Amino acid sequence: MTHMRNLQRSVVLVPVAILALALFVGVSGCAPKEPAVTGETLSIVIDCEANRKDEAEAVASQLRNIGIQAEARTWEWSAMKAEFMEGNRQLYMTDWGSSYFDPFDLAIPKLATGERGNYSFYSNPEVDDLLSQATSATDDETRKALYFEVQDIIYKDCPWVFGYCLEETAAASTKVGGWRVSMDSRINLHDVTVEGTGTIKIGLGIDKIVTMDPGNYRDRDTETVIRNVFDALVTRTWDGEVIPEIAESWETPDPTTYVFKIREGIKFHNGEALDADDVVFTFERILQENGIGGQTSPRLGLLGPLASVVKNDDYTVTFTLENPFPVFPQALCHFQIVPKDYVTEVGDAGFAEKPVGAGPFMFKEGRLDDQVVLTRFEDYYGGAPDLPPVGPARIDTVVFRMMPDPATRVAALKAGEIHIADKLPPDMADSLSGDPNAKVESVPGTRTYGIEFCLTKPPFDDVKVRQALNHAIDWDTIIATIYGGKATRLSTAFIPSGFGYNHDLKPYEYDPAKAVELLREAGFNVSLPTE
Amino acid sequence: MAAPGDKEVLSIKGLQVCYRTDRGPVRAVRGVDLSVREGEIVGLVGESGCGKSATLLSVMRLLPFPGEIVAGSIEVDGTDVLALNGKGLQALRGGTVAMVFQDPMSTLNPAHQIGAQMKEALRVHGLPSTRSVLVDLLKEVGIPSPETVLGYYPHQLSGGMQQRVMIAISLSCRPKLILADEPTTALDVTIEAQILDLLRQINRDRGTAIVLVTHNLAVASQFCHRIAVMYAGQIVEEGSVKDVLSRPLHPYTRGLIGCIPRFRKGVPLTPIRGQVADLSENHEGCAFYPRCDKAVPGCLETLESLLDAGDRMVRCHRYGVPEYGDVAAAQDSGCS
Amino acid sequence: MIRGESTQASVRRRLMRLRLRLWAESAGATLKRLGRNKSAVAGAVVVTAIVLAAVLAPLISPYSPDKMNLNDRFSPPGGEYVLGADHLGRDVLTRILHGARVSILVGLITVAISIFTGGVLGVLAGYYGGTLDTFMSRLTEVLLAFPYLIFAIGAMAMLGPGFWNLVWALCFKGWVEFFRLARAGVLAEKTKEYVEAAKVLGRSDLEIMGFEILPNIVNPLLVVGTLRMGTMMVMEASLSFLGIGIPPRIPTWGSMIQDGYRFILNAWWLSTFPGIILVALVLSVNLVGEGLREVLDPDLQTF
Amino acid sequence: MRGVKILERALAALPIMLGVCIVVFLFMRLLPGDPVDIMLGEASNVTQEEIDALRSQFNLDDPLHVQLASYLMRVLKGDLGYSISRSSNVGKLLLEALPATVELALAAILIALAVAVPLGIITAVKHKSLIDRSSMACSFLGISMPAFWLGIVLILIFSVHLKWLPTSGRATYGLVPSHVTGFYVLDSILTGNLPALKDSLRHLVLPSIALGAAPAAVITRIIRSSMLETLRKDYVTYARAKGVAEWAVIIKHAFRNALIPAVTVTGLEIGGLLGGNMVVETIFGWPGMGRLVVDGIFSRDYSLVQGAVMVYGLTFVTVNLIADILYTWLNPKLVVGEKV
Repeated sequence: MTHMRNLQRSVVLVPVAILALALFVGVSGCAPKEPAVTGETLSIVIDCEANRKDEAEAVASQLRNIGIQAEARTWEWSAMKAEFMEGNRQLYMTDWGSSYFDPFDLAIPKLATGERGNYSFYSNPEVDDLLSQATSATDDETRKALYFEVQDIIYKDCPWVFGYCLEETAAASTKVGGWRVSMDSRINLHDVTVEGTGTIKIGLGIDKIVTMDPGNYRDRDTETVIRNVFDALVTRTWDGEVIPEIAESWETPDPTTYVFKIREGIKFHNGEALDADDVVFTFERILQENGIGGQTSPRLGLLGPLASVVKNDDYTVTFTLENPFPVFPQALCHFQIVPKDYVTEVGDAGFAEKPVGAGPFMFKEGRLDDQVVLTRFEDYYGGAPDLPPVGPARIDTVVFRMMPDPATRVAALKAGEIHIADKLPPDMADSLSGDPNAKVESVPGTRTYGIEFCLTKPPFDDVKVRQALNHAIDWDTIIATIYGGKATRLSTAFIPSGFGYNHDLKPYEYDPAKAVELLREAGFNVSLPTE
Repeated sequence: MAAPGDKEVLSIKGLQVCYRTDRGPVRAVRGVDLSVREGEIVGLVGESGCGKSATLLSVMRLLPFPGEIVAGSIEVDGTDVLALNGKGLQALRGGTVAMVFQDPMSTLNPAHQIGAQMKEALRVHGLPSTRSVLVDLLKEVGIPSPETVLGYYPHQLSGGMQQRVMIAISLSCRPKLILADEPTTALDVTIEAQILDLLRQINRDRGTAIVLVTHNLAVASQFCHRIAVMYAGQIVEEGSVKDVLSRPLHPYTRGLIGCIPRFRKGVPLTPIRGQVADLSENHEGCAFYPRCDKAVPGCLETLESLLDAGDRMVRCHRYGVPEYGDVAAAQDSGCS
Repeated sequence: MIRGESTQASVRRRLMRLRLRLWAESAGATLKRLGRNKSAVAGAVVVTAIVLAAVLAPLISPYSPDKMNLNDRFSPPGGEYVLGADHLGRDVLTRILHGARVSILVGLITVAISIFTGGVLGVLAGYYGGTLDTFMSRLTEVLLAFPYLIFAIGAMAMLGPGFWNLVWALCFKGWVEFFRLARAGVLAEKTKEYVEAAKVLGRSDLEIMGFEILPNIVNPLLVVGTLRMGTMMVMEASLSFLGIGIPPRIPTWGSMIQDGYRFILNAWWLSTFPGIILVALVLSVNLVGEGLREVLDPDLQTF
Repeated sequence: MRGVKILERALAALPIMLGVCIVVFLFMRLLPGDPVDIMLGEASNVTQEEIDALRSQFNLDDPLHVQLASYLMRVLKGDLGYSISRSSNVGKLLLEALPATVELALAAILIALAVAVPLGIITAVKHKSLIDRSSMACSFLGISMPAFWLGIVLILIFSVHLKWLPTSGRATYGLVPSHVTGFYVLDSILTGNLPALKDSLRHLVLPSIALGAAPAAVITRIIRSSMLETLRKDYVTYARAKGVAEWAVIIKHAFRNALIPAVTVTGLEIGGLLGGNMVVETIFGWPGMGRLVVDGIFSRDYSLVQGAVMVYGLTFVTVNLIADILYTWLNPKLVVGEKV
């Protein structure tokens, strides 16, 4: 009997095994196959991160329409980067942001030979030469001409499938006034009002900010918060023009020297007066190796060729560069001034715990991965005079909440828990379209999105294939649908918000016939869609 | 052994039990009549699965799901058991009637101390449960150093000791009737004798009636006043121990007796052929028919009711039929 | 001795034949008894329907699963698209049907691999004990003390995207549970009389493990396996949530739920329908499992 | 005697912790990608010297075994290292995130038990009834609903439409209790801050339901099945035969013994929850371990992930130890550490 039962038990295996086998055979027979490289068929795998999965799928679908075997793959960023830096991938979706509104930190790292961001291994001595000339040229017209020339060359070379520049999109309650989305994805709350309350709550689309110490971060998200507690020597208008903030004015006696005159009467949150010592200290702790709590500041590289910062008198400071660096004032927008005496007194760790700045809001309390609370600084000097309104902030409390999930941010905005939902994915704007209490706003962004070719290997070592792919993708439809129209087509890797963008250069047109023709010339078997 | 009184402690009439399983109804008990008098020890004998335990559990209304009593009546000490519910049932269980189960190892809760389990029974029936009461009870069932044992967990005792504890718990509320369901099956032979002695002693000292369910005729023969033999959910023969064992009337009883090993040389065992009847089937006639040596075609047609054979009963078509007279021959080769 | 051996061999052959016949008979009996369990039958019907739909997807679905019509995005259910269109204008019904293939396959294969690996290692460790057992047990404890998601994310980062890589990532730790179940089962069984008897009969360790012990411990493995199938499918959705999963062209229920949840405010159908079908499948698989359990081994603990 | 056994069992955890430590160390280094490169992000103008300097600053240029040895030494001294991605001490980060995670995990498991225990008992007692069937369906719903989906649906219903509960976060601004232990509920009780208590409890409800749904389902099923088993046991019948009231039979005799497998599973589930659930934490903006760890993996923050996994391993081992001790209480036959 027992034996019988044992057997009976093992019998379960049989139907399960049969079911499994049937399914496996049935499904593996029909499942989409890996693209096989055969004769003249062009097979492509497009790699992307999860946030561009839909776009990649749409692109692949369009390529399949003209007989290219295209597949999209989603990767974790670092794993993907490690792979394509080895030259193992074909086409990969990447993006790169510019903080300086200048090709200096966009075109150069992406296109100059051997640069950190040059994932396509593009190397054109002519372009390298033009770019290095543009970096050190002091005359804007010359730089512009040089950059135009670069754009013409890379337009023809197409090291990428040139993509688009995504708009910065955010949503806010209709009660919020004086608020605009800023181009560089920072939130400036100095001018903002909220109907019926003095407290504004902002849902940030991030996991955490790194620190409250302006010398110890490298990411934009952290700057979003820090920028409201600290002010810099200079700041930007909404159009990206550099104007004085803590500085009253500046002069450039020669291309490697900048002399800043500091506004008098500015106070830090602890009452300490801001003077040249604080400015010098701010930059020295960044320039100095192991200058912040035993670690070197991660911001060091952003200062470019800055050699020294010297105090002339209590309200004048001279910056000396090793070589000309025309975007230096742009760079200075991101270096917030810290109080020397206070930092020396409490130490770097203590400063990060209880930061004191000269910005419109004072740090009150908070946890960097939860919520950060700021209160109005009544003795604020008013901010940049060229950016009205001038004076103390108009609300008294700011709560930044870390809400990494976009759906939660939208829900919280609808529930009235937050007033501003930062970083709204463009395709989610529809979720708020019917809500009378919410408004969605966007401005051109500062990131360029494209699909880079691996230029060192066939088939993309052939410029015809690259041009064909640029013609084969219907970006306008993709932008209109997946990105809700909140993106701008780009003709090259340059962005319109940055310096030296050639508006007359028209992006590659969507022309499948042309693409097919070019691919046939390159020896590939493709065909126009039949429908 | 105490002499049985006249008053009926337990009276079962026409009991039918049915298990409604996924595979259709299983009629475990098919019309059992049984009566137990005060101070009497009755043995309920039969093979496994003949409905003995189901009968006992019915008395306590403890039939496990999906079993239910579909017909019949049960009276304990004059109370209609089937009409009881809630408090009344609780008072009956463990109060008027106590039960001793087959395997003490699995019947005592492994997670509670002996003392706690004893106390629980007393408390439920509103009796004092002081330490001294518990100790006295344990002493009565012959447990050495009862004070210590109270703090033990069941697994720290041997099987015999565990069974003694169970009997102590059964005794604790002074029941009129103890239902013992194969109380010695799980024990060694030497322990078996001790436990049976203990039960007999209780019967003698307290006059408690006992129903002993067993598949072991030898045990029944030593221990009981009266025996009822069950087959396929029915009592096929009933009578005093002496009568039934020395002069079995039903072929099945004779078969059972033939299966008892004996110490005399050269007497072969005579097993009953075939398999135990399937209780999920309906038997029009005698359920023992397929295994019976004496069967005639008529056995299959109708089921005989219990026939009165003097001071005993038997359920067989062929009882009283002339050819049936070879009983004595069969019995000569038996024990007596 | 050769004669003796050949006799033994022929006895074995005959035993094997007998065993096969008993297998076939008991398979019939098992299925018959299963057929009486109404909820198991209902579960089996649903599972079969879903599997059939998956296999026949290309024949019954109106569209191609990766055919997108960007202008029809977010078309609500009921119109041209029976269950609506998703955020890329693909037919949700079609994707559910095609998604069934990969989802079921992910569940089935990961569980099968996990059961096999865990089962074999568990039986070996339990049967032989000693250093092997100690090592394996310590290893599994270390693995258990490791959050599953970290494993899966790391494994996906190491292996890169792709269907099989996802399967490996999910199996990476999935086998541990089955190892423990199998080992515990063997430890309980190996002292029983029938194993002793088999040893006395001179049967090899392999035969004892395979034919004597395994049938007795396979049940809990299968029951937990049916439950884990659902877990694995949900796990795939969680990995999609973190941005690492199956290539986007291949539809899976998990990634459909994940893609759709962000649009739940304006297009609830994207994630709700695949969610419902996932629940239905897991429920039915478990109903069948539960039915099997009751038929085969009513004393078994399941969860 | 028992104390010695417990101590022995606790010591047996040491090799496991060492194993966890080594496995996670090697595991992280097997991942493609370079922490320094990730930290530098889109920085241009970076020279190789700068990268090398950073690498040596974080000891990433030593041979692997040297790194491992020095890491183990530092861990022994209680130093978990420096987090590259968060410019902070790992120990400090973990200490901040742990209370949030533990609070959420405990709330989730409480909710799970509050649902699972009565439901498991009822479904077993009313085996095959309507309530049994329907709660079984619910339990599968719990198992097969991805947490993020459940989370967002809960938010939409209870926060957006009904406006009963907050969408996310641990506390409303202004109602954060002053820091004592880091557990908001405990802190607000300790400081006698009733509004804060109410607020932090309100914030706990939705995430703990989203997190507790799956464990609730699993525990319901295990309790149901082990109850079904114990209800068939002789000692349960015997308890009834003693005249014990039905509810007492179920609770005192059946449930108590049915708890043993439930404790195993609950222990494993708690262990899992204490590791933090990245998905739920992301949806509900909950600043816990899960987000910390996953973010750490993505930024190849070796020290952070190593530290977090060590903490996770430690909690796992502790929970198992507690479960072990519970066993011996539930089943007097067992000696600590003797379970299979």
